[in-house]
Amino acid sequence: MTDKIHLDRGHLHRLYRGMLRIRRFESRCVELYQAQKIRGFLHLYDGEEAVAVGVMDALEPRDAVLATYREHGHALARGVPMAPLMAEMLGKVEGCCRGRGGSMHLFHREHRFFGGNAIVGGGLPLAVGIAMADKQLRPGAVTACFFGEGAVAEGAFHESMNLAAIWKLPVLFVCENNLYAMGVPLADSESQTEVYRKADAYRMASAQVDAMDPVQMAAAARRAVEHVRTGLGPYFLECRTYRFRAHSMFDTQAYRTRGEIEGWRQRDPIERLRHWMEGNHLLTADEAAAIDAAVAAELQAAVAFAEAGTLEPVDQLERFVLMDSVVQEAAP
Amino acid sequence: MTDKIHLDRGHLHRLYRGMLRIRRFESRCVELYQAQKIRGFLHLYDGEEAVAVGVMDALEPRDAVLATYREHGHALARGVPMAPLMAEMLGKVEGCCRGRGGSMHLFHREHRFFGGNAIVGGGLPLAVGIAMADKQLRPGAVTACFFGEGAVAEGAFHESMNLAAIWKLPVLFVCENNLYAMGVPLADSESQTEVYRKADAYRMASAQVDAMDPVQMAAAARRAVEHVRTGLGPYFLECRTYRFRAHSMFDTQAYRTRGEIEGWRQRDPIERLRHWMEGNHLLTADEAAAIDAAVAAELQAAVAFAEAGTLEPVDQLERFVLMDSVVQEAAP
Amino acid sequence: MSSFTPLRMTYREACKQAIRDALLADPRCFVMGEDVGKYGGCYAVTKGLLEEFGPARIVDTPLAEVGFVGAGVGAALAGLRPIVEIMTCNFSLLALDQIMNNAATIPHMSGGQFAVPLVIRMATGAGRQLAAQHSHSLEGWFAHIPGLKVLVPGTVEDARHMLAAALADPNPVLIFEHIVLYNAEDELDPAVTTVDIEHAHVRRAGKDVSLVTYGNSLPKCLAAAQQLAGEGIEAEVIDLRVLRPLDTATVMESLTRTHRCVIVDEGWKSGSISAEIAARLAEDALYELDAPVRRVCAREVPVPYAEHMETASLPQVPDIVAAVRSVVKAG
Amino acid sequence: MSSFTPLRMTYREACKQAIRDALLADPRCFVMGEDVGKYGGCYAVTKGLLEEFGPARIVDTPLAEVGFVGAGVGAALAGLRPIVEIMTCNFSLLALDQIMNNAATIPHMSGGQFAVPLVIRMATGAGRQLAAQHSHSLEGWFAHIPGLKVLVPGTVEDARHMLAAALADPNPVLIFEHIVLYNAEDELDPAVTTVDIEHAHVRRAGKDVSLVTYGNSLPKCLAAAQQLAGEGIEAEVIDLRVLRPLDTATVMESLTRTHRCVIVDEGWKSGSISAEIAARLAEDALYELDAPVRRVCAREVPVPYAEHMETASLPQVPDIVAAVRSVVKAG
Ligand SMILES: Cc1ncc(C[n+]2csc(CCOP(=O)(O)OP(=O)(O)O)c2C)c(N)n1
Ligand SMILES: Cc1ncc(C[n+]2csc(CCOP(=O)(O)OP(=O)(O)O)c2C)c(N)n1
Ligand SMILES: [Mg+2]
Ligand SMILES: [Mg+2]
Repeated sequence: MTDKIHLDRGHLHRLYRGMLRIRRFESRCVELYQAQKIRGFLHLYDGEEAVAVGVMDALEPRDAVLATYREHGHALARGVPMAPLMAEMLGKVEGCCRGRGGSMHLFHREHRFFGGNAIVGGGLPLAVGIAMADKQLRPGAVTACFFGEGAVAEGAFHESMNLAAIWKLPVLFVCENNLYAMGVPLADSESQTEVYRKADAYRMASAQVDAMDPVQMAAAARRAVEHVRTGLGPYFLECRTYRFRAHSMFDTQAYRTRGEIEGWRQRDPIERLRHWMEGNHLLTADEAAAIDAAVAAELQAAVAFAEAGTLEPVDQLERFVLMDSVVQEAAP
Repeated sequence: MTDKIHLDRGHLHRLYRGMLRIRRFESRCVELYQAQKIRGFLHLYDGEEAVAVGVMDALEPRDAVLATYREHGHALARGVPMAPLMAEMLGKVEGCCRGRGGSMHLFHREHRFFGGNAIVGGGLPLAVGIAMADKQLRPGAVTACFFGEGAVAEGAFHESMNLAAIWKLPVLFVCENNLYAMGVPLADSESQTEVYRKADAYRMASAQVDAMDPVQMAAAARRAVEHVRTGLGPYFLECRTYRFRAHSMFDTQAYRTRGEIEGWRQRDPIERLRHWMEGNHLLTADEAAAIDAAVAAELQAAVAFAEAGTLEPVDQLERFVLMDSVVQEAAP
Repeated sequence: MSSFTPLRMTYREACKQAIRDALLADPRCFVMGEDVGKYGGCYAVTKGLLEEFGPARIVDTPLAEVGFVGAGVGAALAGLRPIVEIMTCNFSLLALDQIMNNAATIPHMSGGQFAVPLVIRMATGAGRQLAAQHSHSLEGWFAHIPGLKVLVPGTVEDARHMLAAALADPNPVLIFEHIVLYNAEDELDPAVTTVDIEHAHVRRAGKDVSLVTYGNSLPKCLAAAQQLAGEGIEAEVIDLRVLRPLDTATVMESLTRTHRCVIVDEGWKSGSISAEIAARLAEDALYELDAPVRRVCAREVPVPYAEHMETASLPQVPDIVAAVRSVVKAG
Repeated sequence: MSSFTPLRMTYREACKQAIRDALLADPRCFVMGEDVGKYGGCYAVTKGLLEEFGPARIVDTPLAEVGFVGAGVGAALAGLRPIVEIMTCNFSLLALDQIMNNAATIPHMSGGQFAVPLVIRMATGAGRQLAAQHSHSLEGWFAHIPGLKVLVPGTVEDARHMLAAALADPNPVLIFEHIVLYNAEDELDPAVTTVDIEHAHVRRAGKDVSLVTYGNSLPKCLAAAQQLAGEGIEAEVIDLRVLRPLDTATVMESLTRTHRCVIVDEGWKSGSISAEIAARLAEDALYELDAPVRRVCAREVPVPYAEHMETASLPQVPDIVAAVRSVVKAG
């Protein structure tokens, strides 16, 4: 792995812990789904953790983030506390969206986390507008917008890329290229499969990175954020990654082979980083155990908080359909 | 002018007559608009005639054509008779759409002219579908789809280009780059102002041509149609042209200078071709006069036909909202 | 030509058999949409069809709703018989321009030169905790658009046979399949091989109140009617089946016997199809009404994720029962 | 802060003055849309504003409706006060996903964490022979969507003052300006500096029938009322002004005096806002009605280009007069 020079021991541990938190959070979500405590769609980030962790690592509190329906990892990496996230998954009023949004709609104002979005490509135009506002109200702030490679075929992608480019807006477009859009392989949806080259059509700076390598990923994210923050205009970062599990809980995965999946699992970003740190004496067994324990404790507390949560009173159903004012007190 | 070798005297005369028919038809439309016999929006093709004439020159009857709200020229060049076109402009039932479509919605089934379309970019997805059908039902047929450079910013453009590319459909995308979308100059709407290069994002063949030169234009169109017809997939042809008059009848043209317009008028494709043919002894004064007279006669007859036309009975208002069958007798 | 039909099947299987028959019957017919092929359909409706018919007849599209829906319109204009699947009606908003400005408009605007024999299937409705962006019920809203036909199969039989009628129609036809109904199972009468797409059907006869509904609210209304029967109230349950053109004659006829009407609709109340029906009663059947019309619709909120809130936002059997009681008491 | 207001002005000028005031009053406010700048606005509403406020406040966009409307939503989420212009509502179909799935949904779905203080202006309506794709009246259709407010200024005064109220509102507000009204001229009362966006207004008092309308049908209804007065029929003309949330109280109150109602609406009849109003009467005012409700709406056709056909497709004064006569005779 190159670029490791940039990353000291503590930093590497943070990346490792960040990915582990997501992995553990989501495997617990699967159990809770099987127990029917989580319902609806559940899209796992399993295998892609390095993307969100690497990008958030390069962001500051003043920055804005938009994600997709596969956004547990983005919310966690961005710093949204695990407890209200888990409560949201369980549909409790203590959840970050009062239990109204669920897995696909995690929002958090304090962290400028402008939500998951269940409409593919639906977040991109929002990113353009948030960047317009930030350029005026929060100079230097970056808007990071995550989306899958499948979204690249949508008109909303094209229009948003063009607007960001002609207006030189501080938007970081992060394409999570996991090679499939549900069951559609990249080659079936794009003739230009080097997705980062799509940026040329807008004369936008772009790069491609192996997102199964957390250190490479973090380094590429830093360069990208730096470009945007210094006013050089928008940037398109293609992150080559892979989804280890089904698209959602209703997917038989007829469109790909076990062998393909196994091959990618060999490149698991979490395992890979741990082995590499161990091999380079950057992570001791005690440190690994400590991180493990900390994550387990955090998760246990989050689940306990969520399980103990309450249901929003039904008489609140129409609350917030229309807002009384722009500055709302945060959800309880 | 290069490529003239391809074009014999008769061919050159056809191109010249084709452009002249459009120019004369439209200047008469302006008079009829001022006389309030034509109403609604009226978008003139004045200056851009070489594009439609050049492309149609390369097409065959089996091919399909889609255009925009600026499509008088396309309809005429495609062979739609002038009389029912003029009747349509006047809202008469003898019009090609029974007077229901008007200037922006000229359709003609026999000529596979799938209409003007008043939604910018609205015709592009249709072109993709027509090409899908033709690939199966009319092998070798080409679908030519015209649109302005402003349409390139629309999501529908992006989605249609991508679909045509991945499915290798016989679509010829003809971009009429007249440098303005209403009052928005190209540089304000695209960071990549070499529009033909947008095709690279779809790995689609493309070219740019000076459409103020009718011979160059016709030659480029031939190469493009040939590419598509021989099954090499879709093709994107950027035609650099200019609109001599206002966008529509309600445009003060504050966005461009008289000088700029005058400069472009010097390159009038019709004048240019005539002078060049005269200079090269390819058009005699008598021939020019004959063409002139023929066009004038055709126009006069068309206007007479339209003026003598009748109004669709009001009790027919709901006819064709729902069709009784797919194969309809052509409109009277 | 019709394929083997098991007597008992799910609504999902009925949708699939209908598509299969269509592909076998007409070479111009093909299926196009997101994940209809390799994935087998988001709701597994097209599972196995790619293997049977190949990629030329079962076309997986990229995520490009305005593009492939418009392509469906174009293919229909040029002689094919596309069955376009919009995975769910929530995404149809991205394709609305092609549906309203082209599919619904070109036949009339061209003076009848071109027809658009296109079928668009989409999943609709709430009830599976998919939250606000995945729980719309837009069928009644689409029914506002002249030039379209809008079908809402509420039974396995209609799911099985409406598609053929839609494909035989020279106009763009939208079919809304309710996500909660896909697993519904029913016996099919082998004698029934076609259904019309003009008329509402009385699914249960009754003399005290006309209960007008469609789609996934139909089973709820039948359950309510059953419960009401226990109280001696006989509700006549009318399944609209087609939201455009709307068959009000059947509703009016029922009203001449019941003189009371409750309309149940999963769409947001204001501007829902229930509004149009109630309006027609106020225009054309005012003197038939012995009690105010009642509408039981979705609450006017984005549908929340939490189960109890989602349930509260949708019409439920107790709401229907209460509405019926109120009109039967009244007048 | 308010700019100089000539006493007499056109609806177009009123719209412009309102925008100008907003830009002067709030640095967070800006205008974004197609040809709002260099071109001066398709209907000349924003003419001169680019010169006065510069390209940072008057933003010309490329043709990208889903993009710049979504950008407006994002800018509102992040603290600005965008006035997005969709040139005409005919193009709003391309932006519907952003309007319904984001603007109208995020505040509720996020549990009230985010508001979307966005104003979207669009031209609406027919009457200028622009044919089927440029003659939609979609305001009543948009009024179906929870989370939005829908305004339909039918007077120069509302055109002049509704925008300020819309910008002060923390919710996404759609303003539909009728293309035929832009040239309408009227005196403005300098004493009136604000208007509410909650209530319908009685524009003409009358005792015999409630004539409920909005937008460009308002002048038609007033003309009809004048003519009817000559026949001794006093029509009360109610301008709805706001289609969502709908102020039915004002309509009901009028009905308690007139007991008759005719609704006039340029939208396609089925599923139009007139349906919702008639439905509410059938639900909540049945016993007030001494005659069937009548609706005078657009015919359910794509609007044709030819003048006589366009005229026939839209509500006209004689249609309104006839409808009123029929209900006054009836019952
Ligand atoms: C506009 C729209 N169309 C279709 C869908 C259904 N859908 C949800 S996720 C998905 C695949 C998206 O693939 P990609 O963008 O690559 O993201 P990934 O799921 O691979 O992370 C589809 C088709 C949707 N949610 N929104
Ligand atoms: C979707 C849509 N948005 C906006 C408009 C209004 N409009 C009509 S023509 C036009 C400019 C189009 O420019 P271009 O594509 O370059 O074609 P040109 O008029 O220059 O031939 C605009 C904005 C429209 N008709 N459709
Ligand atoms: Mg993907
Ligand atoms: Mg142009």
